[in-house]
Amino acid sequence: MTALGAKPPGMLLPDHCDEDTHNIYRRRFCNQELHHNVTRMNKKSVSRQQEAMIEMIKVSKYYPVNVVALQDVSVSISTGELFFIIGKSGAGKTTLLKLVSSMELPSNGLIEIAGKPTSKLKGVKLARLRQRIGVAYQDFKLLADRTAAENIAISMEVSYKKPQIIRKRVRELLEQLDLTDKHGTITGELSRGEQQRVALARAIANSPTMILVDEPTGNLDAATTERVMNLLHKCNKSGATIVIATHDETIYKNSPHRVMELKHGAVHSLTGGLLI
Amino acid sequence: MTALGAKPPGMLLPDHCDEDTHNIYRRRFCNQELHHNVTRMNKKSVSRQQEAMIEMIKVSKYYPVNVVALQDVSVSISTGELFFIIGKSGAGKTTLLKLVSSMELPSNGLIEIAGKPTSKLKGVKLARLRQRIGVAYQDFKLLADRTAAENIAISMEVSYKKPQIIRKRVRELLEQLDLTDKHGTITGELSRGEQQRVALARAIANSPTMILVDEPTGNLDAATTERVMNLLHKCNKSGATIVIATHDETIYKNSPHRVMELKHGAVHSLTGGLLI
Amino acid sequence: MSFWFTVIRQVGRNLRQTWGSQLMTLFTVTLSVLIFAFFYLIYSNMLHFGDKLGDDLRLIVYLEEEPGPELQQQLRKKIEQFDQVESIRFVSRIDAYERFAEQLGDNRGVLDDMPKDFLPPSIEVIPLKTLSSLNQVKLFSSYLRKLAGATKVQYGQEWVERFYNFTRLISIIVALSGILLIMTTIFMVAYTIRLTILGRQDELELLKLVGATNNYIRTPFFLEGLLQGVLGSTFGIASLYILFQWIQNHFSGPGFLNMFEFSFFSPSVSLAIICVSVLLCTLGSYSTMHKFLRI
Amino acid sequence: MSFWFTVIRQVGRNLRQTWGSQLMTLFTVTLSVLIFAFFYLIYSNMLHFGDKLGDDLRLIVYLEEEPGPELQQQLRKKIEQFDQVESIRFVSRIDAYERFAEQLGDNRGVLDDMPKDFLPPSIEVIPLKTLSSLNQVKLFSSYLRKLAGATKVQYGQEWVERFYNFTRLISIIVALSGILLIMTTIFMVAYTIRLTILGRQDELELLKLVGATNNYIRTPFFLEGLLQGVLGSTFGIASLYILFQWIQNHFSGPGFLNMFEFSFFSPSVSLAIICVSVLLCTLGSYSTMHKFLRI
Ligand SMILES: Nc1ncnc2c1ncn2[C@@H]1O[C@H](COP(=O)(O)OP(=O)(O)OP(=O)(O)O)[C@@H](O)[C@H]1O
Ligand SMILES: Nc1ncnc2c1ncn2[C@@H]1O[C@H](COP(=O)(O)OP(=O)(O)OP(=O)(O)O)[C@@H](O)[C@H]1O
Ligand SMILES: [Mg+2]
Ligand SMILES: [Mg+2]
Repeated sequence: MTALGAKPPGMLLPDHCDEDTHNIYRRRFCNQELHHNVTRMNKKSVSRQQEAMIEMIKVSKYYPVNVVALQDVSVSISTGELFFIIGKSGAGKTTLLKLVSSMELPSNGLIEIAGKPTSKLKGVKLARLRQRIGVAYQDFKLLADRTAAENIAISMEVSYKKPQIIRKRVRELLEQLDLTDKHGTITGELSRGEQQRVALARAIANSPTMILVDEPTGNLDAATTERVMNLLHKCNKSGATIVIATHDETIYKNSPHRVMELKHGAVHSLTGGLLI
Repeated sequence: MTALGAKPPGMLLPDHCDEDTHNIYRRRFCNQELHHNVTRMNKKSVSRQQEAMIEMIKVSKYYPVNVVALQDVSVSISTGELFFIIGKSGAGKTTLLKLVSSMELPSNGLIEIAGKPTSKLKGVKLARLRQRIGVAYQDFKLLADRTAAENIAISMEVSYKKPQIIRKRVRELLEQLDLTDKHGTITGELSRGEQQRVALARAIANSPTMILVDEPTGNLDAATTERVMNLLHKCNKSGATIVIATHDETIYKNSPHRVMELKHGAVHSLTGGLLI
Repeated sequence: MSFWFTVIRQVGRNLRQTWGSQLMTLFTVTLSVLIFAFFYLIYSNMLHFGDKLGDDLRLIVYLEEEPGPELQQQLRKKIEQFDQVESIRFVSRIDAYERFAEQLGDNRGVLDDMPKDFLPPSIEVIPLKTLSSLNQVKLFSSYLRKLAGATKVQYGQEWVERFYNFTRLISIIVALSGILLIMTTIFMVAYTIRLTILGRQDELELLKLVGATNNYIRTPFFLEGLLQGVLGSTFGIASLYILFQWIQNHFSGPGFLNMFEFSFFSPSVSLAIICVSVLLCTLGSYSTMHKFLRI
Repeated sequence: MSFWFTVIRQVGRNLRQTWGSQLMTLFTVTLSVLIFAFFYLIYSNMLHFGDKLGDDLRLIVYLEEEPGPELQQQLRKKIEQFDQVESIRFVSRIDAYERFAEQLGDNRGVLDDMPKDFLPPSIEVIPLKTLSSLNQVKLFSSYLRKLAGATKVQYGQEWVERFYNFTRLISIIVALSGILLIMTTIFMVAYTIRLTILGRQDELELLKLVGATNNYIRTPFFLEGLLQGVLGSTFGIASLYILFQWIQNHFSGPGFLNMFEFSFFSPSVSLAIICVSVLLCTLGSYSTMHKFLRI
């Protein structure tokens, strides 16, 4: 995996992702790079020279009455990286993703997304950031009384995409996830695995620069899992940074990407990363 | 696995299941055996001589507007059997379990539980039947504002178990599922995998004679999966009939139990069953 | 026994866990009972007003000639033919003169030289208090006018008319407000109960799925409805009573409330109101839940 | 532009998908406006009643001696010292005699032999219509009693007292009902809006999570509140008007409503009511949502 700047300019982007993802990405973040380059000098993980998309420094998260969900987690995830988080049930994977998507604030420590500390974001700026992060939640958070298509469209509507573009993209995604015949079914009537795919489709629909997926294959069989992973790899190839929290060995075992194992909220190991 | 009558009388039951499960089972169903023996003669699957706990004959389920969830499924599951249902996402696994637990009625065909057709059950009789079936739903159906302990207790309260017995059993189950410290946490604040285990605990808490589990390990890592499967095996050994719908190869690949594969709502294959 | 034990524990738990919406329902019931009882109180007291206002109503029939005892008997009969009356009094010329003299007071001297029969004789008819509509009074008056020898019928037309119209207006207002309020109230209680149950539909559904019998599910709701009915209506009646006392203390200026003697419900009526609202609450929550349980 | 396009599509979709609860809110708003306007209408018309009832109020001050022009001037001044009055008329002995004769009608012949000055002279005072409380009338009367030469003050005490008490009672009733109802109404609207938003909390939360700006989330609610306010209050006022017309047609018996001339709100007052309720609705839904959005 190469950093953004090093990408061959003529490279054909896969048709499932908007052609301009890359450019949008550059436009959005380039003004922050300067600041980032300066501040990064003082940080622990200075070894890697790429742009860090997610930078966590000694992040802890405590929940009321003695629950330590995360403890002193430091990690830096590069732009365009595909990153796996694994760990036992209750290890803190979901909590970490929640912090990164700024659904929750850390109790301690610093989180920077594309060089900007998230704790200071508010209002419109926070909304803009979230538009560029696609999240597939572990409990899906689908609107049970809307159709699959409407659920997927939501993430595009909030950034005022044109209806015909939305319609086209929704149909594309449904086809790629083998859900073509569920276009107009309300999600409350879908099978669990179908719901999971709709949630994933919503996460990547808006061609976000960062995609967080929490247990994307928990309800899927081997064949469908592969389909989903292919889609995620495609997005990754077109420039999106992807973080996957999972317990499914098959999807990370033989991959060339970094895998971080959490244990009781702390980083237990950080392995892989052959290509970087 | 042996049929109930053949069980060695002195065999020690595992301490996590009520000692009298076996006896309760016999008391409850023996009066139906006669009727069952007579009617069974006319059925398709007469080959096996054990008591069939679940008998499905040409069962179909259609949902409004052209959804065929199940099509002509016939299967007979013996008392005390451990039975796997596999299949692609959307194949109809959950639908089958819903029909067996009489959450929904079949569009066509006959379903008998312990020799009694479910379609005719109503009111108190239906409630009694459900008390003897433990179901772990794929979407858990936990009450998010109650504690884990309260959620597990519900299935015992409906059959008027004594509070001290309930308390003891809940603590036992939580311990076996590695959730001891989550006893008083409301389930809305648990991690997804923890919720899944609470749902499972609720299903088996009342020592039901039949346990239906839908994707019990979708959110669990390998170690926890083993823990869960051990618990289910123990329940099975003490006499409960267990049906597991899953996509997780690891839990059924090397097992000696029967595995039914569904494809587009129809039975695709039925393999295994070495011990029977 | 273990059924009731479980059910009561359930009720206790529900009250603890959903006290917010329980309190809301209680408040709604209280308000509704208060509103209903308030209008009922006004209505039942308005009947008294009618009496009071009718108290002084007397029709005076002026006659050409003073009737003899026989004629008096005849007239009396004729009058009573129209309707039962409270009393009939014949006022002779002399009586009328005396009254007039009395009214003149100090100036009665001026009458000294006058013949004592210059004023006409009359009959004073005091109708029954049931004669409460203006039309009836008018009918009665025109009936009296047609009696043999009657020259004129007087009953302070203007004031009486005004009073009756006023009472009538008030009853329309009370009736309309009452209807509006009772509509609102029914709507509110129904909606609140519906929402309370809707908010716990997940729980109800789960209970069904784990094999709870219908009684197991319904009895707690039934008891909660009962409790809410009892508390709500008691609070409602109690606060109305306090309001009533406050008004009586605060507004009983000289001769004001003595005149329109306001009275609170008798204990038995209060009890009846409480019983009815308890019944309604219980039935309401029971039937709503019944509907929602047919999943 | 694309913002408004999206927002309006959103509103349309919401209305289609949640028309049940939308209708409920609309009904609540309509009922509330109806109730409020109803009581306001009664209240504003009650002021007229007061006028009408006071119309015939006149205090008659009987005097010992007929006052000369100078004394008349003095008396007039003294009376006006107490309060502005509508009119003051001096009735001489002769005037009083003529009136009395007129009242006797056919029987006036009996007065032929009498001296024309046997009746006392008097002053007729018609107070301003603003003099509306019984106490004020009483005060005025006792003030008049103390004028030099006054022997007695009459004003049909009994009837006036009764009337004033009655009006007072009615105003208490109207005020109390009004307060009760407005409480109920506010409670209802707030509760309904709260519940409507609560029922869509999942959606709101999701919208936040996928990066909708606050305006994107709030504007549809704002517009819905606006729409509901406009429709609800218009319906409310309209149904009150229909009710009003119905009453007028149905109850305008001879001289009934001519007397208490009921009038509906002027268009500008109607408009003001509509505006205020639109404002309240919009603010209400906006602020409720504001509260819920702080997740
Ligand atoms: N209530 C419903 N209304 C309409 N269609 C339904 C309903 N429930 C299920 N279906 C459809 O029936 C088919 C079978 O669903 P089912 O839930 O049984 O699948 P499944 O095998 O459990 O899949 P998964 O592994 O994803 O849970 C699916 O295509 C689903 O969309
Ligand atoms: N809102 C909360 N309040 C209290 N405790 C919480 C809350 N959310 C999570 N926790 C606790 O924090 C710990 C980590 O939770 P987290 O959801 O991150 O686990 P996870 O790694 O995602 O597990 P799983 O694989 O089961 O999803 C768990 O023990 C959980 O019970
Ligand atoms: Mg998780
Ligand atoms: Mg399923």
